[in-house]
Amino acid sequence: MKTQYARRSEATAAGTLLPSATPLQLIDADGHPGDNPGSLRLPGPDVLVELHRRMVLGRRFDSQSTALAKQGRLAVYPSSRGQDACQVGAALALRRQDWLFPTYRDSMAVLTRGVPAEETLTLLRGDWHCGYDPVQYRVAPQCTPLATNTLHAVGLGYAATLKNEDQVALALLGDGATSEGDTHEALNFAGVWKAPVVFLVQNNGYAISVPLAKQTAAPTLAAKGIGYGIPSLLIDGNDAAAVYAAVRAGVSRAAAGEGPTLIEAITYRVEAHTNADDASRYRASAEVSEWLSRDPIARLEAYLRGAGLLDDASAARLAAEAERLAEDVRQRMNADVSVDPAELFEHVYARPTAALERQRAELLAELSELEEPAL
Amino acid sequence: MKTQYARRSEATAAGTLLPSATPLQLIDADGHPGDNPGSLRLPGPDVLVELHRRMVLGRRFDSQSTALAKQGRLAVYPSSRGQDACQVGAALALRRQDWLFPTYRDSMAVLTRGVPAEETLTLLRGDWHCGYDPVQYRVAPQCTPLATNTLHAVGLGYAATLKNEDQVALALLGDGATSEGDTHEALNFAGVWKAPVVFLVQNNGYAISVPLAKQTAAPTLAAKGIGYGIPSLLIDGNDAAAVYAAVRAGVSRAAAGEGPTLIEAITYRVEAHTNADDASRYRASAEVSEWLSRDPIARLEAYLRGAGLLDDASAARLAAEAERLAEDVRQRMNADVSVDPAELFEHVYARPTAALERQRAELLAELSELEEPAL
Amino acid sequence: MTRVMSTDSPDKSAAAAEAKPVTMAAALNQALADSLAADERVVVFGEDVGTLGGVFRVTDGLAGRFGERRVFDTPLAEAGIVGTAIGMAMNGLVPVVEMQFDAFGYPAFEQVTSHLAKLHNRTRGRLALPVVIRVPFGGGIGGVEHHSDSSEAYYTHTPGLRVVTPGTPADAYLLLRQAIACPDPVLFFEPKRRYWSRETVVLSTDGPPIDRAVVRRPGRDVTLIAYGGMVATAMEAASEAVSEGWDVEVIDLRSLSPFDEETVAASVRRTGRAVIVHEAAGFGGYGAEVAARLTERCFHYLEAPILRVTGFDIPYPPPHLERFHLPNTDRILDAIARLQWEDEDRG
Amino acid sequence: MTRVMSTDSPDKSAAAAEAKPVTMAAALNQALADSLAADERVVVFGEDVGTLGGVFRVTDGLAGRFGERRVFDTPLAEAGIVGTAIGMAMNGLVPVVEMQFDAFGYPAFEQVTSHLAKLHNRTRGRLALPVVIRVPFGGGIGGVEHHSDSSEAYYTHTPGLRVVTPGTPADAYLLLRQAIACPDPVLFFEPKRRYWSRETVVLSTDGPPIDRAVVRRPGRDVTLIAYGGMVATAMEAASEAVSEGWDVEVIDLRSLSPFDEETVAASVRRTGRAVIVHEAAGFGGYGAEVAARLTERCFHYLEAPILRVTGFDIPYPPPHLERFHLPNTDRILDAIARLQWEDEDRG
Ligand SMILES: Cc1ncc(C[n+]2csc(CCOP(=O)(O)OP(=O)(O)O)c2C)c(N)n1
Ligand SMILES: Cc1ncc(C[n+]2csc(CCOP(=O)(O)OP(=O)(O)O)c2C)c(N)n1
Ligand SMILES: [Mg+2]
Ligand SMILES: [Mg+2]
Repeated sequence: MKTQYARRSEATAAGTLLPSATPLQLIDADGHPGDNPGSLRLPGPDVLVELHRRMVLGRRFDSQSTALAKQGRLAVYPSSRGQDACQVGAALALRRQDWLFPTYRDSMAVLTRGVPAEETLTLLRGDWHCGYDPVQYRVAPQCTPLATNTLHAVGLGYAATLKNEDQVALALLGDGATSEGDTHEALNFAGVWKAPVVFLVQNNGYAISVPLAKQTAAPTLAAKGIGYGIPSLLIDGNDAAAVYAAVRAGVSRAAAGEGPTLIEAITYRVEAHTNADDASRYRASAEVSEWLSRDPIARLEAYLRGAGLLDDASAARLAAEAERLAEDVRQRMNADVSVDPAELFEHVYARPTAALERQRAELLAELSELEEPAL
Repeated sequence: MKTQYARRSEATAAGTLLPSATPLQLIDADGHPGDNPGSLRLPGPDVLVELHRRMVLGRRFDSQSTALAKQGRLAVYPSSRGQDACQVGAALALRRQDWLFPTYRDSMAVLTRGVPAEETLTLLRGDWHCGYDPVQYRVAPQCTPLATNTLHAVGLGYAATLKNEDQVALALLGDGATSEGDTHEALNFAGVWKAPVVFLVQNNGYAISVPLAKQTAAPTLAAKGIGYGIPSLLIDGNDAAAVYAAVRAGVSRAAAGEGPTLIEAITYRVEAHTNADDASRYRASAEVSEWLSRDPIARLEAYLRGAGLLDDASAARLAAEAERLAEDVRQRMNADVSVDPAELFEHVYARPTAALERQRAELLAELSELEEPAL
Repeated sequence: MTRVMSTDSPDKSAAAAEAKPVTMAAALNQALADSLAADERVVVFGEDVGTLGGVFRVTDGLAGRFGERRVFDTPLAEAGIVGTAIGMAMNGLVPVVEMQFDAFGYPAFEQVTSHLAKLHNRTRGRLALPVVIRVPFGGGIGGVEHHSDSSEAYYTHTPGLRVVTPGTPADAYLLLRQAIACPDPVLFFEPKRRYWSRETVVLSTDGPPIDRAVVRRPGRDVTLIAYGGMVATAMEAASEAVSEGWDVEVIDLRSLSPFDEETVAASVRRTGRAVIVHEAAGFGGYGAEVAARLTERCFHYLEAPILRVTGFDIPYPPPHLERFHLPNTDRILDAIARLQWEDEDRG
Repeated sequence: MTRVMSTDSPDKSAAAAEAKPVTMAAALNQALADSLAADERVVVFGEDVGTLGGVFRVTDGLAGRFGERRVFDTPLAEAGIVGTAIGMAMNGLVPVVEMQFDAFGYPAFEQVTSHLAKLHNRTRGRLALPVVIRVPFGGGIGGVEHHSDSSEAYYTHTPGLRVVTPGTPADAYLLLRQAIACPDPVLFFEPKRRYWSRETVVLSTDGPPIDRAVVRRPGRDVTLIAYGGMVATAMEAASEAVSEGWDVEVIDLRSLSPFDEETVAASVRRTGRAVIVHEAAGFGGYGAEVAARLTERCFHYLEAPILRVTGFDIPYPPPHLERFHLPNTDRILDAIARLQWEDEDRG
C-alpha cells in the first residue's frame, strides 16, 4: 500500500549498506598482514603468486608503452602505473564467462584478461579503435567517453539474468567518472534490477588535474552505494590481494543473484595523465614519492618472500619473462603499421550502403591516381 | 597529501549525513503533535494559519484547473492535489530574494509564490511556454524535461555565492526525476561548491505509472545525500508544518554558508498523472482512499481548530475566498485566447535574424492573403 | 550475426486474412507483439511501457502477454535506457526501447552518438548493435513545450545509425518489423499525430525493403518528397493540386538514412521539379540534405531550384500557435506554384 | 540585458601596438583574459580549465590572475557544466564554459537543446542566456576515437543558438570577444588543428560583426566556402588553383548560425560556381544547408551544382587513417574541376 514506505524498515538497517570508515587491507604497505581485513579473506598462495607475476608483467608492459608513446610509436598512452594492483586484481578475479568493461586507462587489466599486447595497443597506436574481439575475450572496447561503459556493463549483466546465464560484468571507472550522470544511472539500474555487476572505482586521486576534493564532497565514493541500495566496500587499492578478494566477493554475490556491489579502491596514478600531460602543473612531486613508497608490487613481493613463495631465482625468471614481453611489444610497435583505407567504409553498417560504396570507390580511385600505394 | 583519504575522518561520522529511519512529522494525520519531530520546530501560529489558507486556495485552484483541462480549456493539467502541503510549505518557506525552481506539477507552489493564476496557467493553457516573468517573481519557468531544473538551481545559487549575495535556490523534483543523471550532477556540484540550494523531492510514489520500487532500490531517496556529502531529511510530506520547517531549515543552512540540503517528502498524487492519464491502469483505488485519509488540509485544519486558530466563521471566509479565486480562474480561462503569430519570431534571439524577419513577413503575408485575422 | 525474418508462415496466412481498419498505434503494437513472438531475443523496455502500456498505448498489453522479463518498465533515465540496451545487445539480445517523447531522447544523445552509432565500427564489425529506439516525434497534437520536437536531423547526420519513419499504419507495421530484424541500430520515428489515423489493410512483412522509398502517388509535373507525419499532408496537397492543373508525384521516403537516392532522383529527373516537406526547422534540417543531394545529381534536369516547406527556424511553438508553424497543404501548393512554371507547357 | 563592448580604450591603444606572432590558442587566451578584465560578470569554468589551464592551455594562467571565483575547475560532468551555467546566467553572470573535446559535449546535449537554446524564447525574452560554450572541434591532430568529432551541424539545426568558429588567430580573438559580449547563447567551435598556427597581428575588437562572413581572398571564377580548420586548407587550395587557371574566391563563414546569406550569395552570383568544405560527415552536414540555400537563392546564376568536399559518412577514423578522411587541397581542386567548365571561357 504505502509504496514509498516499503523499504523504510530497511532504512534503520541502512548502516549495513555503508562501507567501512577506513580502507580494507589484507597486506599492508610493508608486506605484513593488514590490520583491517573486514570481510575480505586472503586468496590462496597460487593466486598471490599469480597476482604478483601479472603485476610485474603488467608494469613492464606499461612502462614499455609509456616509452613507445614518448617515441611517437603510440598516438597516446594513459599509464596505469601505480594502479597495478587494481588492474591485475580485478582482471584475475573474473571468471572465464564474465565480462570486463575497461576504460582507456585499463590496458594492464585488458592485457591481464588475456588480450594479446598488440591487440591491446591497437587503439592507442592508432590503427583502429579497438584491436581485439570483445566477444572472444569478453572484454568490451576500452572506453573513452567517461562513465558510459558502466551502463553497458549493467545491460550486459542484466541480459545474462534475463537469459538465465551465470555471467557477471565488471565495470571499471575512475574517481572523476563518478561525477557523470551515467554512473548514477548505471548504479540505479543495477540496484533496481539486481543486476550481476561489480563496479570498481579506481580512486587515483585525480581526474587529469582535478583532485578528489573538487570532484566530490562525499566522505567516500563508496558511500554512494547506499543511495542505490547497493552494498559497498572501501579498500586499499594498492593491495592486490584486497582488490582480488573484494572483486571476487562481488562476483560471487552477483552470481548468487544478490545483485551489484560497489567497490572504491584507493590508489594513485604515478605517471602523468597521459604522455601529453604535465602533472607538475597540478601536483607536488613529494606526493608522488609518498605514493611510490606504497608500491603495490613491492608489498606483495615482500609478503611472498616472507611466506617463502618467491625467491631470487623465481624473481629473476619473472624479470626475464617481463623483458621478453617488453621486447615483443617493442618489436611489434616499431614495425610500421599497415592500414587499409578501404576498411573505413567497411563496418559502418552490417553492409556498406550504396553511398558508402561510392565513397570507397572515390577514395580508391583518388589513391590510385596519386600513385600512392593503398597501404 | 593523501588526497583521497582527506575526508576519511568524516567517514566514521558518516552516520550524521543519513536521514532518520522514519519520516519527521510535526503534526500527525489526526492533527495532533507528531511523535517524531526530529530537529524540526513547529512554526508559529501565523505561519500555520497561512499554510492552511494557502493550501485551501491552492487546492481550489488545482481542482478548478483539473476541471478546465477536462473541458478542454487547458491543453493539459498535471494536478498536485494531495501534495498540497509540499507545494505550499515549500513556497512559503522561501524568502523574498530566494528562487523557486518548479516542475510542471508545481503550479500550486508557483501560485503560492505570488504568480497570478492566469500567468501560472499560460503554459498549460497553451498560449506560451511560460506566462510569468521569472525575474520578477524569482520563479523559474515550470520545467518539463525532468531533473534539468536541479542544475539551474545549483548554478543560480552558486552565482549568488560568487556575487556575495544572500540568495537561496529551491529545486523541486519528483521521485522519478531522482533517477536522471542531471539530479546526480546537481547534487554533486552543490556538494562540492557548498551551493545555497535546497532540494525537495516530492516522493509521491509514482513516476506516471512506475512505482517507487521500480525506480530505486535505495532505502530512502534521502539516503542519497551522503553520496554527495549533503545532509538530508526524510519528512512527512503531507504535514505542511514539517515541510515548511524543513525547507526553512535548509534555507537557513544555505544562507549561513553551510551548503545544500536534501529533503525527501513522502506524499501522494491523488489525481491521475494528468487529465490524459488513466491511473486505474497501475494503482488500486484502495491505495488512493488510504492516502485521502492522510489529507494535508484536514490535518492542519484539525490542529488549528484544536489550537483555537480556526473556527467555522474563518473557515467559511476562507472557503468564500477560494470560490472567488476559482471563479476568477474560470472566467479568465474561458475567455478566448488571443495569440499573435508574429511573436513566434520575436524571442528566438535577442534580435530577430534576417532569416527570421523574412519568415515572419512570409507568415504575415500568408495570413493576410487568407484574409484570416492575425489573432 | 545473421537475422532473418522468421515470420514467413504467419504472414503468409495473414495475407489470406481480411483487411481490417487499423490505427498506426495498433499496427505498431502488432509489430512489437509479432516480433516478440517470433524472436525470443527481443525485449521491449522504457518508461511506462510495461504496466501502463506506454503513454500512447503502443505497448499496450505486451507486458501481460510476454511477461516482465520481455517487456518492462525502467527507472526514469534515458541515457540509462539506451546505455543498458547497448549492453544487452552486446550480450545477444535485441532491445526495442522507447523515448517517451522526442525531446526526452536528448539525455541519451551521448550513448546514441558515441556508442550505439559507433560500436560496430569501433570493433571492426565484431559487435552488432541490433537496437531499435522508438521515438514518437513531431507536433500537431497540441502538446506543451518539449512534447513536439522533430529531431531526426541530429540522427541522420550520425553515421552508423539508420533512421526510418512510417507514414501509414501498414508501413508502421512493416517498417518496425524490419527495424527489429535489422542488424544495425535503428532510430524509429513515429509520427504522433498519425497514431490514431486508420487504414484498412492486412498487416504484413511483404513490402519494400527497409531502405527503400516508395512512390505513394505517381505524377508527372513535380515530385513532392515527404516522410512520417507529412506523408498524409503531402497526399492531400497532391489531391488539391489537381484542380490547379498539377500532376504531383508523392514520395514517402520511409528511410531517411540511408537515403534512397535512386528512387527519388529518378522521379526528379522525370518531373524536373521537387519540393521537400518536413515539420522540423528548415535550417540545417533533413530537407537540406535532400535538396543539396538531388541538385547535385539532377542539376541539368531541374527547371527550378528544389524548394523546402518546413517548420520555421524557431523552437516548437505552444499549442495555440502550432498551426501557424506546421507545414500545411496551402504552403505546399504555394511552394509548387513557385517552381517557375512560366515557360512550361503542361497539359 | 544590454551588453556593449566595454573595452574600447584598451583596444584603441592596442591598435597602436606592434603586430606580434600569436597562436590561435594564445589569441583565445587573450580574449578570455580581456573579457574577464572588462566585465566582472564573466566567469570561466569547466574540466581542468583552472589549475591546469586546460588540456590545450587555452585558459592558461587565468585562474592565477583572476582567482578561483572567476576561473575554476568543476566536477567531471558536462550536463552539470552547461546546466549550472544556465542557472548562473539566470542570475546575471556571463559563463564561458569549455567542453574538453567536441564529443564530450554530447552529455550536455539536453541542457543545450532544451534549455540553453530555448529559455529566452520560453520566457518571452525575459531571460537572457549569454552563455558561451567553447568546443575544441575537428581532427587532424592524431587523436584517438572520440577526440576528433565535428558536431557543429547538431547545433546549427537548433534554433536559438548561435554557432561561430574562427579560422585565424586574429579572428579567434575577435569572435570570442564578440561571443562573450553577445546576449544570445553561443557555441564557439575552436579548430584544434589550428591552435598552434601563428599569425602576426594586433589582436583587436575592431572587425566585422559576429554574424558576418568575410571574403578572405577575392576571386572571379568560383566561390570556396569554408570555416574553422578548413579556412587555411581552402586558402591553400586557392593558391594552388592559380596554376590551373582558376581565380578562386575564399569565404570564411565565421558565423554558421545565423548564416550570412547576403555576403555568400553575392559572391556566388558573381562567380556562378561554389564549393563548400568541411570536415564533418557530408550527409546532413552543415554544407547541405549552404548548398540548398544558395541554390535556392542563386539558381539562375549557377553554372554547375554546388559541390561539397567533406569527411566521408563514417565515424571519425583512427589516427593512422584520418589523412584519408579529411578534406585536403587535392579534393578541393578536384571538386572545382568538376564544376562543368567545358563551355566556359575563363581568362
Ligand atoms: C564524457 C567525457 N568527458 C571528458 C573526457 C576527457 N577526459 C579524459 S580522462 C579525464 C579524467 C578522468 O578522470 P578519472 O575518471 O578519475 O579517471 P583517471 O583518468 O584518473 O583514470 C577527462 C576529463 C572524457 N574522456 N569523457
Ligand atoms: C527527461 C524526461 N523524460 C521523460 C519525461 C516524461 N515524463 C513526464 S512526467 C514523468 C514522470 C515523472 O515522475 P516524477 O519525477 O516522480 O514526478 P511526478 O510526475 O510524480 O510529480 C515522465 C516520465 C520528461 N518530462 N522528461
Ligand atoms: Mg582518477
Ligand atoms: Mg512522482
